[in-house]
Amino acid sequence: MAYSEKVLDHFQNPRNVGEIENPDGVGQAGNPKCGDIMKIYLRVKDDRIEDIKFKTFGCASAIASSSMATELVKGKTVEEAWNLTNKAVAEALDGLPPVKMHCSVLAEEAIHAAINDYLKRQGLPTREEESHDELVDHHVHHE
Amino acid sequence: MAYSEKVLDHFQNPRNVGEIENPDGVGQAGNPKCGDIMKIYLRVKDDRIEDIKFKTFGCASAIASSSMATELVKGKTVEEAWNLTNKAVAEALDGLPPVKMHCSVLAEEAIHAAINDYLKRQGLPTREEESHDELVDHHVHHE
Amino acid sequence: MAGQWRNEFKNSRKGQSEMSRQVYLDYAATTYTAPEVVEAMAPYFTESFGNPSSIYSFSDRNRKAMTKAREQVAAVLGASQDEIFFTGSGTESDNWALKGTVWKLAAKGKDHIITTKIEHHAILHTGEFLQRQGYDVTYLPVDEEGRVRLEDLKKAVTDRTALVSIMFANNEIGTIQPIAEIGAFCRERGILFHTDAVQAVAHVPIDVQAMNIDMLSLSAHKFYGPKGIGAMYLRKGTRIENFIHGGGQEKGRRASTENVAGIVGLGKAIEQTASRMAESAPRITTLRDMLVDGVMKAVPHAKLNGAPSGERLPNNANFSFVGIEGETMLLDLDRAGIYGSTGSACSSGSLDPSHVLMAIGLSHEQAHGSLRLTLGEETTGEDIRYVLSVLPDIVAQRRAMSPLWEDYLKGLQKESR
Amino acid sequence: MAGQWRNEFKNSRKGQSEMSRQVYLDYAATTYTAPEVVEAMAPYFTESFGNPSSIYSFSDRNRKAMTKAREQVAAVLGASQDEIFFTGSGTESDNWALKGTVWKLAAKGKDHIITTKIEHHAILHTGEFLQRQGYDVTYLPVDEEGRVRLEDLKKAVTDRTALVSIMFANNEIGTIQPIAEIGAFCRERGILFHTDAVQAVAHVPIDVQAMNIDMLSLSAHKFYGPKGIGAMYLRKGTRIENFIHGGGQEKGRRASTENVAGIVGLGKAIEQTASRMAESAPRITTLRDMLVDGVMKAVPHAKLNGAPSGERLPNNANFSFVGIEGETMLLDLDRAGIYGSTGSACSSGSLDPSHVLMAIGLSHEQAHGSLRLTLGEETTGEDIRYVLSVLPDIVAQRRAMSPLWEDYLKGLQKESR
Ligand SMILES: Cc1ncc(COP(=O)(O)O)c(C=O)c1O
Ligand SMILES: Cc1ncc(COP(=O)(O)O)c(C=O)c1O
Repeated sequence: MAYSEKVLDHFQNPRNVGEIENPDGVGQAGNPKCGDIMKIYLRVKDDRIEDIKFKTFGCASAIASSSMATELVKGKTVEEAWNLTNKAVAEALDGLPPVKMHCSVLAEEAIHAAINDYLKRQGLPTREEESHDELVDHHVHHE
Repeated sequence: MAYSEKVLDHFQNPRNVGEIENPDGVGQAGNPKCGDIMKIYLRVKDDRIEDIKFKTFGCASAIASSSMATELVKGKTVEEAWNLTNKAVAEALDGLPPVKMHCSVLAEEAIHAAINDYLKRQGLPTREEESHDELVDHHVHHE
Repeated sequence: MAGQWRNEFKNSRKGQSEMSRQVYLDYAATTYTAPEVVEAMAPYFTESFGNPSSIYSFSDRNRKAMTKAREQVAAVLGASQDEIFFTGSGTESDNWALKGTVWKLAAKGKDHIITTKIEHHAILHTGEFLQRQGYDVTYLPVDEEGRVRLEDLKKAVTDRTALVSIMFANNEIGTIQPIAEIGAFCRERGILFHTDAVQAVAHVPIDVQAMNIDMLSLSAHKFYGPKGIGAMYLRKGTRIENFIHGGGQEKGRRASTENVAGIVGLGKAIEQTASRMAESAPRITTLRDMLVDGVMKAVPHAKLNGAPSGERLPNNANFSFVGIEGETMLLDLDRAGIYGSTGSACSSGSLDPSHVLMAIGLSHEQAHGSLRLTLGEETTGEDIRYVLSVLPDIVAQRRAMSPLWEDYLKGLQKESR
Repeated sequence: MAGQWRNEFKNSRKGQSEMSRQVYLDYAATTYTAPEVVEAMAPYFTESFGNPSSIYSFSDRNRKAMTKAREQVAAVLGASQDEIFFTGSGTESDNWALKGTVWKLAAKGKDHIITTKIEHHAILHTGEFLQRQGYDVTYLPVDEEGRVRLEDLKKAVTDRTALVSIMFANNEIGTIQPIAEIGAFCRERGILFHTDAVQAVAHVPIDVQAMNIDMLSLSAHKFYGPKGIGAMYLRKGTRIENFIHGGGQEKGRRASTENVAGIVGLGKAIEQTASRMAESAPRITTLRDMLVDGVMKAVPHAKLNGAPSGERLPNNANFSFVGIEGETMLLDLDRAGIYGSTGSACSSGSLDPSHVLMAIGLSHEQAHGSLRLTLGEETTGEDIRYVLSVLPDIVAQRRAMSPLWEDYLKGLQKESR
C-alpha cells in the first residue's frame, strides 16, 4: 500500500477526533456496506467553523481524510468550508492511492452534510451536492 | 533418455556392421520419413545363417536393435531366425523405452525381408509377415 | 533451522528499531521458503541447469531430481508419481481443472460445474469466465461455519454435470470440508471431483484414494516451498484438455520448460513439512487455541469466524470486531510489528468485503471488521502473548473513534432496557 | 563470473573422467542462471518472503523489488513498466496472447489468427487447440531461409483477423523475421500484433515502439535467468481476456501469488545480459561463424540451415548431414562431452521430424540428420576447436554404417556420370 507519510501521520495521530456536545450541525456520509462511515460535528460562530470533530469507521485513508479535512476547514467561513473539494483534501495529504480517492470524497460529503444540517437548523436554504460519479473507478481484488 | 547399458553398448560398439559381398539374401525395412532404415545381408549355408551384416540409418535404439538382432540369429537355422521376435530383441537389450519399441520391430522385419529374399533366390516359397499395429503407440513431442 | 530463519527475518528489518518485535501471522498468505529447501534447490540454477527434455547425459541429474520430487508429492497424497503434474501455481492448477474439464467434456453434453460460494478467486473467477463463455456453473451455499451440505450438492447435480470442485480447507476461515463424503458421492455418480487443497496439503492428512479425489491442486509456497510452483494430482485415466498448450513436457500435459529448481524445492518442502505434521499440527493448534481464547476474553464483542477447533485448519484464527475496519487494524498491528490479514474490501481495493465472510452470513460491518491471523512453524507462545498484549488496545482505540461502534453500543443499551 | 560457472559445471560432472572436456552448446534450449542473478534472488526466499499483495510494511521490499524488475524489463524493450506483466513461462505468455485475444475479440466478429508454420509449439499447439474450439487460424509458409513474406501476410488478412503472431527469431534455425515491417503493416490495418521473442530478447535489439509490437513474449531462462518465469509486454490500452483467472495480482491481469524471487531474477538477468549485448553478440557471432566455416569445410555434403550470418541469431548454427540420424549424433557427441540438439523426430519421441526444417523445404532425411549447436556467454574458441576436432569423425563413422548414405553416394556417382 503506497500511503504517503502525511496519510500515515494523520491516520496514526488523527486530529479533531471525537464529538461536540450540542453541536450546531451534524452530518454523516458513507455506508457500512462499503466499509466507510464518516460523521462530522460542527460548532459555528459568526458564520465561521469555530470547532469541528469527527468519528470515522473506515480504512486508513478514510481516517486520514477526515483528520485532514477537519484541519482544513477549522476557522474557515461556512462558505469556504463548503468549497473544500475532495481534491484539496487528497492534495493536502500528498495524494491518495487511486482506489482510495473515494475516501476524500467521503470527507467532502460529510462536511457538506454537516453544513446543510447547520443551515437547516438555522432555517436557511440548504445547498446542492455535486456528483462524484467519475470516482467509482474499476476496483480490483487482491488476495 | 532412459537407455539401458546394453543398448548403449550395442549402439557404441555395434556388432556385425557392414555388407556381405555377393550375399545370399538382402532385406530392408523402414522408411526415411520415419527416420529409420535397416538393411540386412545374409550368408546362408546348410540352412544356417553363417554370416549376417547390417547397415542402419536410425536412432541409437535402431542401431542397437540391429546389432543385437544380428547377434541373436547368427548361427541359427533359417527357421529359427525367422522366429526371432522383436520382443526377444528388446529383452536381450534389457528393454527399450516405450516410444522406441518400433525399432525392435524394424529389426525383426528387416531379417524377415532378408530371409524372404533368400527364399525367393532359392526358388522356395516366401513367408508371411505378421502385423505389429499395436506398436504404433501415442507419441509425444518434446522441445 | 527455526533460529536461522528467525534471525534472517529480524535482520531484514534492521531499518526499524532493534527493540521492536516481529510477529508474522500470515502463513496462509505465504510461508518463507525453508532454508533446507533453498539448499536443495541451489544446484539446479547454475550447476545442473540442463533442459530435462534434452536427451544428453548432462540432464540426467535433472530428470532424476524431477522424478524424486514427483515421488515426494505422490507419497504425501497417497498417489503414484505418474499422477503428479507440475504447474506454475495453485491458481494455474485450479484453472486447469475447471477449464480442462469442460473443454474436454462439453462436447459430450457435460458443460456444468458445481462449486461453492467460498472458493478462492482462482476457482470463482475461472467459473465466472466459463459462464461468460456459455458454460453453466452452480455455486453452493455453506452453513454458518463454512461447511458445504451434501444435500445441497446432491440437489445441484444434473445429467450435464461434468465436475464438482470443492476446496479442501478454506483460506480465510480455515473450515475443512467433508471431502471423503463428497468424493464418495461423486464417484458413485460418475462425476469428476476436483479439490483445491492449496491450504490443506502437508498440513492435514490427505489420501486421494480413500477420499475418491480425481484432481487436486496444491502450491509450494503454502508449505515452506518457493513461490511460482504448484502441482496437480490427476488420477490415472482422467482425460481433461490441456490448459497450457505447447511442448511435450509433463508427459504432454503441461507445456513449458520445466522449472527444475522450483520442482525440487516443492518436493523437498512437501516431504519435510508433511513429515513434521504429527508434531507441528498439535503444537500449532494449541497456540492457535491460546490466541483465540485470549482474544475472545480480552476483546469485548469479538466473534470467531469459521468452525470449531478440530474442524478447521490447525493454524487458522479469524475474528470479527464490530465497529472497526480491517485495514485500520492491519496498519496498527503493522506498527507493532505484527503481520496479519483482513477480509475487508478496503485493504483489497475491491468494493465488496470477503465473499467468504458474506457467505457464512456475516453483515457487511462484521466482514469489514475481520482479522485473520494464521500461524506457522516459527510461531511461539511468546509471539501469541505479545499479540494478546497489543491487539485489545488497538481494537479499543479505533472503536473509540468509530461512529459504528457508538451506534452498536446504543443498540445494545436499547436492547438491555 | 565466467570462471565460476565453468568450475561448477565441471565439478558437477566429477563422476566422469576428469580428462573429458565439457562443451555445452544448447543455449537455445536453456541457459544456466548467472551467479549474480542467483545472488539477487537469494533474499526473497527465506528472508523477504512476504506476499506482495499484503498491505503490511513487511512486504514493502518485495513490492519495490518487483517494480524494479518491471523497469528492468521495460528498459530493454523500450516499453514502460506498467506494460510489463510477469507470467510463469514463455509458453504461458504465448498461450495468453492467442487465447486472450480471441476470447476477447471473437464477440466482435474477430475470430481469426494469422501465424506461421515455423512457430514454437507454444504457438502452434495453442493454435490447433483454438481451431478445435472453432476459431480460425492461418499458418503462413516461409522461404527457404525461414523468412515470412509480407505479401503472404497481406493476402491472409481478412476482416475477421484479430491477431497476427509471428516469432521474432526462430529457435531452431535462428532466422530473424522482418518484425518492423510486419508491425507497421498490422498497425496500419488495426490488427493486433504479437511476437514470440523468447529467443531474441536480450540477444538482439528490440524496440516495441519503433517496431509497432502490441504484445511480446519472453522467458528468463533464455537469457541467464531462472526457469519457470516469463513475462508479457502488453501495450497500454490493449484489451485482451485474462488467461489465468483468479486473484488481482499483476493489476488484475495475471492471477497467482507473485514469484518474487523469480521476478527479481528475470529483471536482473535481462538487464545484465542486454547490457553485455554490444560486447557479446559480435564475439559469439565470430565463434559461430568459425564453427559454421569449420564444419562446412570438414564435413562433406553438409548443409547450413537458416539465414546467413547477420540475418540470424548470433549464437545459432543448424546443420543437416545427409545419411545420419540426429539422435545418434547427439549421443556420440554426448560421449565426447558435447551437448547439442536435433530436429530429428527420434530424439523427441514424435513421429515427425522438426516442422521448422520441413517448412523450409528439407527432405525427411535431411531433417532427421540435423544438428543444432547454439553458443552462449561461456563458449570459447577452444570449445569450438574441440567440436571441430570431434564432429567430422563422428559424422563419418555413422555414415559408414548408413544404408542411406550408401544410396546417396551411389546417386551422386550416377549424376556425375
Ligand atoms: C521461440 C520459443 N517460444 C517459446 C518457448 C517456450 O518458453 P518456455 O519454455 O519458457 O515456456 C521457447 C523455448 O522453449 C522458444 O524457443
Ligand atoms: C485456497 C487457495 N487456492 C488457491 C490459491 C492460489 O495459489 P497460488 O497463489 O499459488 O496461485 C490460494 C492462495 O493464494 C489459496 O489459498
